Amino acid sequence: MSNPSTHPTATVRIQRFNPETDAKPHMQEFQVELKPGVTVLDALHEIKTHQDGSLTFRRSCRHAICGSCAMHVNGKNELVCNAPLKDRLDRNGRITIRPLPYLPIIKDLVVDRSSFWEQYLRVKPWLMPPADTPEKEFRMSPEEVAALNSAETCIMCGACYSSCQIVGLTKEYIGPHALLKAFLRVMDPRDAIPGARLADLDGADGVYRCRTIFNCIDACPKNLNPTLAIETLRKLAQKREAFEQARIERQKHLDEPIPAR
Amino acid sequence: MYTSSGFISFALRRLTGVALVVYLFMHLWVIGSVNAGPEAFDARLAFVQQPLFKLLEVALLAAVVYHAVDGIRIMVVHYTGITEYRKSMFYAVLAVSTLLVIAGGVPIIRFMLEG
Amino acid sequence: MRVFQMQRISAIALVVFLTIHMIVVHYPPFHIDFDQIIIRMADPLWKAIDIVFLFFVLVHALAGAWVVLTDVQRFSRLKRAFAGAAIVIGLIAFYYGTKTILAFQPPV
Amino acid sequence: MPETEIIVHDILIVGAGLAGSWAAMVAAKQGVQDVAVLSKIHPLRSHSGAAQGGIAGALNNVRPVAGGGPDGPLEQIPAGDAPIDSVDLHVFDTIKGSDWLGDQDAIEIMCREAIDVLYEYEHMGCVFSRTPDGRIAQRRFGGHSTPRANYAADWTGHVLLHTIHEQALRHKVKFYNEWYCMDLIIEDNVCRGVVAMDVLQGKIYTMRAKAVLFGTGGYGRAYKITSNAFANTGDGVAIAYNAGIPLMDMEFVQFHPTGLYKHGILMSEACRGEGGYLLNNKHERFMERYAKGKMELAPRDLVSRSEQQEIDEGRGVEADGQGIWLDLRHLGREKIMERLPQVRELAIDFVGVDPIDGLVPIQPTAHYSMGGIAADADGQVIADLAGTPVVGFYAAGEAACISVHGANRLGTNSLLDASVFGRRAGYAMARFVQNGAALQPVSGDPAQRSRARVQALLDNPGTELVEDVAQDLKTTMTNNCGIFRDEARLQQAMREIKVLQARFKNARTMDKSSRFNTDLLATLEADHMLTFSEVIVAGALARQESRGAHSRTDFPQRDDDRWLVHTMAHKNGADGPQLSFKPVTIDYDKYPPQERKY
Ligand SMILES: Cc1cc2nc3c(=O)[nH]c(=O)nc-3n(C[C@H](O)[C@H](O)[C@H](O)COP(=O)(O)OP(=O)(O)OC[C@H]3O[C@@H](n4cnc5c(N)ncnc54)[C@H](O)[C@@H]3O)c2cc1C
Ligand code: HEM
Ligand code: SF4
Ligand code: F3S
Ligand code: FES
Repeated sequence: MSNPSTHPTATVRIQRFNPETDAKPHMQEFQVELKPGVTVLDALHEIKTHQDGSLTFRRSCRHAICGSCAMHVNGKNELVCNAPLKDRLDRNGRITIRPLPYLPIIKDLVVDRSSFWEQYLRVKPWLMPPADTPEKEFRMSPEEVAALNSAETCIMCGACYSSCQIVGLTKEYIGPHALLKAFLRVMDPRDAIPGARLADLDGADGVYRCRTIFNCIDACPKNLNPTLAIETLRKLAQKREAFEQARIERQKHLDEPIPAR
Repeated sequence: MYTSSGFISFALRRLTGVALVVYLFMHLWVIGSVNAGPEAFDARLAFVQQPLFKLLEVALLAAVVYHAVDGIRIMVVHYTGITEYRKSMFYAVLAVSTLLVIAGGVPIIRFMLEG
Repeated sequence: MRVFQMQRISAIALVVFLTIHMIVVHYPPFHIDFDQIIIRMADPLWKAIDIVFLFFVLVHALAGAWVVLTDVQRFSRLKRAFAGAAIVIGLIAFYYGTKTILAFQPPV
Repeated sequence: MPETEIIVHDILIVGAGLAGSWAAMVAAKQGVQDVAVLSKIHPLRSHSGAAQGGIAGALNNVRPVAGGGPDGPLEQIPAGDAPIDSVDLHVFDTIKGSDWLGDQDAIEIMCREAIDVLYEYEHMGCVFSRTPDGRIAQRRFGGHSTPRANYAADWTGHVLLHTIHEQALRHKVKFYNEWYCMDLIIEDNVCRGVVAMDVLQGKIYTMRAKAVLFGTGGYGRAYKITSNAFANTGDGVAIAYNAGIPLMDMEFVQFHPTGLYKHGILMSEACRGEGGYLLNNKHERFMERYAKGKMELAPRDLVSRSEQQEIDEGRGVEADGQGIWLDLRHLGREKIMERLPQVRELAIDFVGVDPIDGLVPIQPTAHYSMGGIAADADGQVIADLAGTPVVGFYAAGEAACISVHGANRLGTNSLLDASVFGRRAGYAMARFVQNGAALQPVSGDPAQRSRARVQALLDNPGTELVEDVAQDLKTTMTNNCGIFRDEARLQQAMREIKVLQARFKNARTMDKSSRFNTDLLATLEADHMLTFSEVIVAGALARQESRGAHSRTDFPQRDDDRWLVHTMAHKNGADGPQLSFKPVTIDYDKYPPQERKY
């Protein structure tokens, strides 16, 4: 593509690897035009569609809601679809993109998230509602909902998971994403099994495996705070019985209007 | 490798922790020689009082101080749930540790130099 | 109790004991010799303090070592073996260390 | 090429958005042991998760404060007070929104079951926003005469999708994630399974099942400015069409009034629902001229047309005059942060404007496909005008046309559509299987056909880039088959599509490997887009009237005498689509056609 252009160019360094043909990963450089408003994902697309169709990465929604496009950009995990390319360039106009760390590479920027999903399944991500359901909705106060906001917007992108060195050391760790999900369920007044959940999380691969490294917070594109969720779960696990009892009490009133204050 | 202040603090804490375990058992061995009588004890003590060991002692001090101060930081996070100031807290740990190591290290070095 | 809690409680204890230890034993670090140490170490109160200190430091150190090792996936099968080893090492070291502390006799 | 391999399930669902996941979850819950879902992207990446504003349902939790006007404040309806909303009202709004092209029996089912579906979502753990007394919160939405958009802040689709996926897992549905469906096996009007590629290995399998459902989503990617995800390439629609299944009402493509300028990314209709204004370059609230009663809350087709008219008449904003301003400033920081947090971040990330203190440039964006695979209210796909069922083949969600949206969908009705009819299809398939449906034999090796197709694409030494062909398609669809259409432009589009189809035969796939070949997928997707785009244009050419989202400048009036019918398009060999017309189901006593005015 040698169209004369008025736009400056950016150098995109990408880690390439196809395990079927390559012995080990290598870096490759591409040049893209730095048009205004271009995101890092746009740049990858430009390369894929016009320079090297074999460049492989995941994407779908392109506005930070589907969780496909988490990658390791300039040493940090983030979503590339809402990252302005201009802001990610160093002084020499370069950006370095690698796949998410600590996960097996399938091809180029696509990683194998199997362990990530296994851990997600392990915390039983679904709600276990109480035995009898009301005719209409369960009543929840806006405050109870607000307490869940800090977990319900997780898009399962894996940026946190693959930034955590403990995950790098052992795939047995449940991981920040799944613990955050567990937190969502445990905190939900409609969940009938918080005690059993806390007991499950209480093991060595659960809340006690977190070493408070904080990478997960830094990496999260949705500004969530898995560390705090883990700290909270640890404390709740300590007083599991009382918490369970309070939940049973709360569930007696799930079909009643929240009293005005 | 995912480097970040969080990682650095963790790696240092872990490294110093392991170093301290190694030191602890050495220490027990040295002090334990008291069972073997004053001569053996003085001998072992003299062995570990060579200048090289004095320098190592500064390193040991740094390790203990960093590990302890960072350990306190982690526990503060546990018990208060403060996560917003994670970066500044880490820099504070580095600053406090440095000060303590200087305060404690200077006498050791002076002692070493003076013989 | 979880290893995690052992680690934290011993850490808090260590903040106290280690501070005392550093100040009393290593500072000022001049001219440590057998006699000076013996005098202090002979005091029953110090003996007690040192034994408790020894206990916590061993708990903390061995729990820590166990954590470091079991964080590595390859070793996770050996969790129990490591725990057993840590307990045995801990007991031996505690016995050895206590004997040392108790062995200090007042100067005659 | 790999050996023939065959996978067998009782029920096989293609697509894991709301429609597919509901169907799978319900079938499994009904006791069908062997339910499998395949999705070309991980289920949680499905585009349903991108829906922001809400899901419709007359729950009667909220009403406007008396005397507050069309965009005044809302309050919860105190216990004991009379309800303001009803299923009938919801039905009427939907029919009116559809410009009377919606099938009224199906609409009635949807609006009635909305209430059930919403409570079921809630009971399954969906975290809705709440009223002070703990009921599901509701807001206004365009074209709805009461506040009946049930929402979870502005990430409604996200929480619905995660909830339903989790429940599908709970009921032990098997998922084939990152498997790409390439073909549908239909013989003698009986569906026998699909052909699909395991993207990771690049292997192609025949997958047999007693019942198959397509919930493959919409086709907004055929347009240049679109709110749709990369995955919304209308594969299912094209695959079904190629297998001889008729597509219905394909010419109706909805343009959403508030896509971010140049990006097309959606600024939720909730922006207007919460009281946002639209301004032209003279800072006029121009909707006054087009829909005085509803202002910005008029339905989407009307607002988009109004915007386009402002733009065409030179009152657009931004350098090229192609934009309009969305003004949220008067809502205040607090309301924006609480109700529209995601929308705010999108504006900051993509156009660098914080809506709290700046005007957000927007433009109409291709958003929703009203048309799709013709099906009845059980998701049962039909083969012809008489409604003959295609045994064992079901469709739901945006890929289907059960015709609840007619010529124009109301906001929040499509999450509802996908949920209600996904659920109903799940029940229908479970009944079908549990009543003893048998696995039907497959003749020949259908996978071999697909392998040959893939091999041909990989071997093509062509000189064209697939992306260039796809881009040209999007350009022509946008320019010639967009918001305003006319005979000349549509003819032009048809000619260009023919040329593009020929060019595609000379297009090369750059990546030749078998492992995770997304270049190959993009090629197949481009092929699919070229297939159904022709159907859109053919329908638009035939329909000589303006109705809902289909606006012919050469036929500006709605024409009920001739065109109160659904367009059905069958594939007719290489000659392109063959059109026939199916009457609309109308209850002339209850909801007779009226002029549609807001
Ligand atoms: C930005 C945006 C906002 C919206 N907001 C709202 C709103 O507020 N309210 C509302 O009611 N509606 C809204 N909609 C519309 C609504 O989200 C969709 O119509 C609805 O979610 C469609 O659901 P679905 O299950 O049919 O398809 P999707 O959720 O799109 O799922 C399609 C599935 O099919 C799979 N698939 C596709 N092709 C293949 C293939 N070849 N092989 C295998 N799998 C395949 C995909 O992987 C995916 O899992 C919005 C739409 C957009 C674009
Ligand atoms: C005041 C003194 C000390 C404090 C406050 C302290 C605190 C802590 C804390 C909080 C941890 C847990 C860190 C984590 O889970 O990530 C820890 C770990 C550890 N500590 Fe200490 N400690 C102290 C002294 C010591 C000493 C003297 C030793 C060695 C003999 C030691 C060895 C270890 C080891 C090996 C670990 C495990 C390392 C890891 O998990 O990263 N600590 N310490
Ligand atoms: S917590 Fe954040 S980083 Fe982790 S998966 Fe969820 S959205 Fe991604
Ligand atoms: S990075 Fe990992 S160690 Fe804990 S605080 Fe986050 S999960
Ligand atoms: S493409 Fe969906 S999060 Fe980036």
